[in-house]
Amino acid sequence: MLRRSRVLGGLAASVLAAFSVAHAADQEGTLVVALETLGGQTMDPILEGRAPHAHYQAPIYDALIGFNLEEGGLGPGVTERWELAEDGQSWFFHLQKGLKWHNGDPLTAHDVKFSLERTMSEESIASRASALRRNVKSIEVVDDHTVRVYTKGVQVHFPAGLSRAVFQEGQLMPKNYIESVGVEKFRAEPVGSGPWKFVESVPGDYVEFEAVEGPHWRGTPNFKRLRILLVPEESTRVAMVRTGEAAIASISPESIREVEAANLKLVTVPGTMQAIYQFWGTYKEGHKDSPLADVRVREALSLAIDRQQIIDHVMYGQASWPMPFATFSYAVDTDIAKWQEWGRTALRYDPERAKALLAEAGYPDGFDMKFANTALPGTPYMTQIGIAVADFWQKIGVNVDIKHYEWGAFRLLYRGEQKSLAGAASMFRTAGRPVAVARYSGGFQSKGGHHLFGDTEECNDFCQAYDKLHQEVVTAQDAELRARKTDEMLTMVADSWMAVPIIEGMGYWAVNPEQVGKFDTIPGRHELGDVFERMPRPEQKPW
Amino acid sequence: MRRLPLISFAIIGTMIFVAVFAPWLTPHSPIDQSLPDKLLPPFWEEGGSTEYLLGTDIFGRDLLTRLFYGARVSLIVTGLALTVGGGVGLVLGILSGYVGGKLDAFLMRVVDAAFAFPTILFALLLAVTMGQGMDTLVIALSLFLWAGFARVIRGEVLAIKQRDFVALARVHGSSPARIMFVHIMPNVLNTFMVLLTLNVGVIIVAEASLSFLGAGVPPPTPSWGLMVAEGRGKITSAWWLSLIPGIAITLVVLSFNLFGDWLRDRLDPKLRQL
Amino acid sequence: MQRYILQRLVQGVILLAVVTSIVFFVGRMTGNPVDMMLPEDATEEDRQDMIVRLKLEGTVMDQFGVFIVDAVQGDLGTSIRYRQPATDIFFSRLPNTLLMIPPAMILAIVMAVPLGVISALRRGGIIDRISATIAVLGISTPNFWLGIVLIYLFSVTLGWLPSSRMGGPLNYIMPTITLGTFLVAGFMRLIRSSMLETLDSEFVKLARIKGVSETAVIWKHCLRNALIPVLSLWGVFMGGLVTGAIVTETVFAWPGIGRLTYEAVIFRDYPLLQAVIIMDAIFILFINLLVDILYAYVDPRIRFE
Amino acid sequence: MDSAPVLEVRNLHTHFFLRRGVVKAVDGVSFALRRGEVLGLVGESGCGKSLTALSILRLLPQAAARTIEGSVLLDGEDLLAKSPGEMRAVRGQRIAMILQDPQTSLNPVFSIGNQLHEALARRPDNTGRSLRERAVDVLRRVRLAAPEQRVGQYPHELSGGMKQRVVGAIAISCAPEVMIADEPTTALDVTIQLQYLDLLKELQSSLDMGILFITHDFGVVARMCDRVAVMYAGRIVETGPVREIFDNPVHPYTQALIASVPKLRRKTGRLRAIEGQPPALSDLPVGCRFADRCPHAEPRCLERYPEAVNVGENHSASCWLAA
Repeated sequence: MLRRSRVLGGLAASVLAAFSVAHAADQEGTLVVALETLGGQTMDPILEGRAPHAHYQAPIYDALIGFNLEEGGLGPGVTERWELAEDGQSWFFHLQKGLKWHNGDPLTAHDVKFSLERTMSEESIASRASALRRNVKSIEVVDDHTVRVYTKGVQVHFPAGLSRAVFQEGQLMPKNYIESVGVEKFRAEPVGSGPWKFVESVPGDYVEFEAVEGPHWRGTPNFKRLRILLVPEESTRVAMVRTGEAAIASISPESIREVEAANLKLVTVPGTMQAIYQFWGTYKEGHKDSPLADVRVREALSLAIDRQQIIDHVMYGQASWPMPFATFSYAVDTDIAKWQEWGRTALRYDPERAKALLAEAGYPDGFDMKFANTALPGTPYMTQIGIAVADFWQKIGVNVDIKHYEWGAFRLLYRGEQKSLAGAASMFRTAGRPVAVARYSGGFQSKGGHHLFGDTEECNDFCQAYDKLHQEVVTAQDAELRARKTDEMLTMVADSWMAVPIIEGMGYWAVNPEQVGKFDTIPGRHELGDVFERMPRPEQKPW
Repeated sequence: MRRLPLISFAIIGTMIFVAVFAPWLTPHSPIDQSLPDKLLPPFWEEGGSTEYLLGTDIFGRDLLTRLFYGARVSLIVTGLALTVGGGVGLVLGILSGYVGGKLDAFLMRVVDAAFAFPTILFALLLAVTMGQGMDTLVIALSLFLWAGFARVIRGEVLAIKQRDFVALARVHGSSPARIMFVHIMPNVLNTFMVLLTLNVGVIIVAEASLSFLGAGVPPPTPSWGLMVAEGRGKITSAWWLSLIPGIAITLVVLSFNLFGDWLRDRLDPKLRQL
Repeated sequence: MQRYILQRLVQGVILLAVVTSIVFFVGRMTGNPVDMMLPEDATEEDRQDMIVRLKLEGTVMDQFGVFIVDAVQGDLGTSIRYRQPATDIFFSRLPNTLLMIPPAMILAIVMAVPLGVISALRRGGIIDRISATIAVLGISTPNFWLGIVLIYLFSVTLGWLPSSRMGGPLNYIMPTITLGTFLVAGFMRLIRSSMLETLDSEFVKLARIKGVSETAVIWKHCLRNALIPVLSLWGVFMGGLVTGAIVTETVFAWPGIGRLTYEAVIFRDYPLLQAVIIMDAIFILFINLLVDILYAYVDPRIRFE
Repeated sequence: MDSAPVLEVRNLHTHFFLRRGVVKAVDGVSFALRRGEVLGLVGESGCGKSLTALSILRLLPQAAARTIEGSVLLDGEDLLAKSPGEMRAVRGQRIAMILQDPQTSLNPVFSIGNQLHEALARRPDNTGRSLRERAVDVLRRVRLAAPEQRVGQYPHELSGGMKQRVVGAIAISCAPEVMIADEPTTALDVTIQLQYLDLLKELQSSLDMGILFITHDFGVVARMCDRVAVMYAGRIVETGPVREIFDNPVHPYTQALIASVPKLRRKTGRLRAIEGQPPALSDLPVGCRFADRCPHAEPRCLERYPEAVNVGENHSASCWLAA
């Protein structure tokens, strides 16, 4: 299906400009978008750690690496192409020529070096800043349009983190402007290079932008203005789209019926997340003999779940059948077709087999199990998936003790020794990212945040084998080797049934067709910060 | 004299009845799901069925069944919160009113503090600290209640303390504890009872607001407040989800209020300022 | 009087210290902003790095010490989420909430006073029944639900009112009703019952004997007495108002302090949470003090020692 | 003493219509009050004295109470026929009333001056004095010490006796023709009671009012009244000049009342209490209402109510014994 082999840096930037034929005279109206959160609502990229940046910072800031707009994942951005040096210890980034900041200054390699260094600086609280600090040795401006980043050791996935398809750290800030006016003024009157210029930001209320006049490589806006509103309550957001006070609003699957009944359009962004469940600390002393430590039991629990029912009824038909852990159709180094097939069969609904496996493992009458239900920010519907999953487990005779945790409270449970989670299952998710291995690191490496296979003090053979394999994947410079090792890694985790995908979720948007024309989203990127500029007015491209 | 509020008794009685006998009144489970049957309307609407008289929720669970079990949860939460919060308020109110002096001044400042501190935030903090649960909810709601009880009871005690029988008990050498809890307490029980009934509505609604903010009874356990909160997004496509439990709340609150008014008139016609 | 106010102010400061300490420690039990800033699969290394970055290192007691020293100097810290001084954020949002509360109060008074008085006068009459119904509906309808129903009715279906957010006078109508309803219900009940009480009193009889007009008897003699319990229970209403503000601001996307407080809890933005709660408490204590002074003015029997 | 009555009550019936039945609280009361006269209305509590007074003023306590028959003539005009507006002009200006408990009859939230103003403002005064001056003046007339200071004070700052003087001041502020005093001294200390009664007497003679003095205490009657009407269970059972009644009480109830007053006892050395309870006003007997408790009751007492008969000059009684 979407099988493709990706050659990084192979695509021409001009492809992206296909849409952009609009001129300043042709920009009119205001595009109003209602969101459930505006995060920290700061216009300084190094002060926003979380996903909302891709909504309200993306319009004015370009990222070093861009998107593959059709399929998702990475594509050219400010960097036309990028390549790993022969020795694997540094990366070259070749910038587009002729880019300008909103104040007219040219965008050059100096800005890129400045931006990366600012993102790595002490004052930066960008979420992956510490990873950058760990991985980057130095940054060199080769010429005005070439930057070379020396990494500590081989970092084959280094550029991915500089695309908004993955994280925020690649956002570019104007060196001269910041150095001449100072940080405070920059925060109040930010200057970027994106298709929208900053107008104002009213805390807790909205952020407003104005379209740049000339053509922009990301697409030239069709609307004159863009206003992003903070509307915390979903029912209110839906009402605003119905009345036309907003053109677009973020929703959860629960509102899909409401949206369709009101003759609004539902826009879904495929592959934004996987809802999963995982088993914590089963390797630990005291849990080694628990039912969940038995791989047959874990497989049985997966077979007990009727995923189609969850897709049809909990997600109102707007979700996909999952692939392996953290793997999406746009994943790199992955045999997509093979793993889609795997998903169809391995993740099937087979309660008979599930019961047989339980009996085989010595639990014909089920067992008691703790299940921590939680929803991560941005995906509130996870709670309902969790409730549905618990019910399926209950139906094959497992006595599920389900407890709900608000996300911040749940976060406490899995740091440190994970005492209260060990031996229990919980809901979790993986966000839609092209490089699966990055997510595997947090999940399964012994030094990872979840360390489901073993921790740094207690790492059994299986855990050690995984650590070794993981290291091979992230340092494999040869694409073919990397693909083979990635495949092995996926197999190892899939067969462990330790972290199991339930469904592949989407980004859900209610759209008023009279306020905005038909638009395409970027697979995997729930947020629309890189889509606004290509949204047509309703008369330009009716639904 | 007000007439006996028979309808109120009937509604309260029904609520208690369905709460106690929920498992025998319905063939459905309040928690087990039947996803393909989700969001069926009540039987009188097109597409409804008599199997699910009041329709089903987003997981295909029978709404009527959840209403029955929800009555149980709401009653338990309300009962416990009133017992704990009301009880603490009663004891502190009596202490404060009878002992007076510095203790009174101190306790009344604490009451002020309780009013100055947005209780719902404390409930939220508790819910995120301890995890959502009925225990958390009861503690939070008790914290919400005690100050109001303490303040009113204290006022009563101040008046009662002047009465002759208290002086007499003192002359007879009764211990302060005995005077407070044997002589004074029975005289404030009327007020206490009235406060209890009038606060039922307050608690049920507070529980709903906490559910809305994500700190109420954790799903899948049904509570009326949670049901209203969960159904709020579907007012136009599945009105029964929030309207039916909403009506149940209104009826019960109305009944408890009428009952409380009646009780108040019956117990003490002077006790109107509640 | 001055001594009384001074005494109350001193008590207020002590109270604030207690409330602040509770918030400080309870807040820190509920989670950590560091976790909210990091992706869900961040490593322990990333965490430690962020802890340093956010200046959250050290034990809770160390942090408390720093907090107290700064707070005494008027510095309540920098919001972790917004990276701005917490008090600045509070004061930038405060006007929005202050704009919402008076209309709700006025609504409550405009509706509750006449309805409460009339239903006391015509006990058992039609207006009494109607207002009793309003009162029960007001008490038993969760206000988030009321707000959403109003939006669907007046904005989506009828198209008369903007659905949410701040703006012109029309934007205030639904939030006012949503926030004011429980106040209306509470006030009305109180006024009705205390009106009944005063209507039975001898001084009302004497006023009538004097030949004072019925209007003056009710609106002057009775009402002034009937308002006393309303004032004395003010604190209870204030608490309800804060709760109501959180919910109303959420439903109507109103960038006020209720919503800010809620977000500070959810995000574990300790400095912001502390600042907001301290400021909330100062605000409420101040209002309560004002009300007590007003109370003394309305009821000459109250005198401060 | 022979002047035309300023207030005449004829055959007044005021009943409570309750769900459980009709309570005949005032059931055919007639009496006349002359200018400059003090008429005592005496009876046990609950006999309908106060309700008679309120019926005159048309200030019945609840919607359930209605005056269904009779007339109240003030200088020959029937008050019961007046409109509410006209009636209001009568209250305070032509008929004033003093209530029993001074502690509760003043509004706690208004100053003394303010409460006096309301009464004073209703009668125009052509001397050009301010309301405040007039208030001070009227307070002076009720012998309240430091009246200038009092007008600014609130009720809770005054003693019971002082408050009752203020109530008196309110009552006389419009120089009424009739004053109804409903047990005005019951709630006062004994020493203050006498002072207050003297004050009322003095005001009466200076203003030439007729006073309807409601009390249960024959001692006070002896001190205050010119004539007395004894009321029992909603009806007047005996009426006559005070001296006449004391010397020659005809009705056994009057006799019992007089006998129960310690200072007035003559014949017997013992204080006599009246045995039994008055009949329920919702379930009155056909015969004499006192028959149950009467030591001289005969069979006819139970069968028919005795008509009033004259037993002396201006002295009549409703008793078969007198007939």
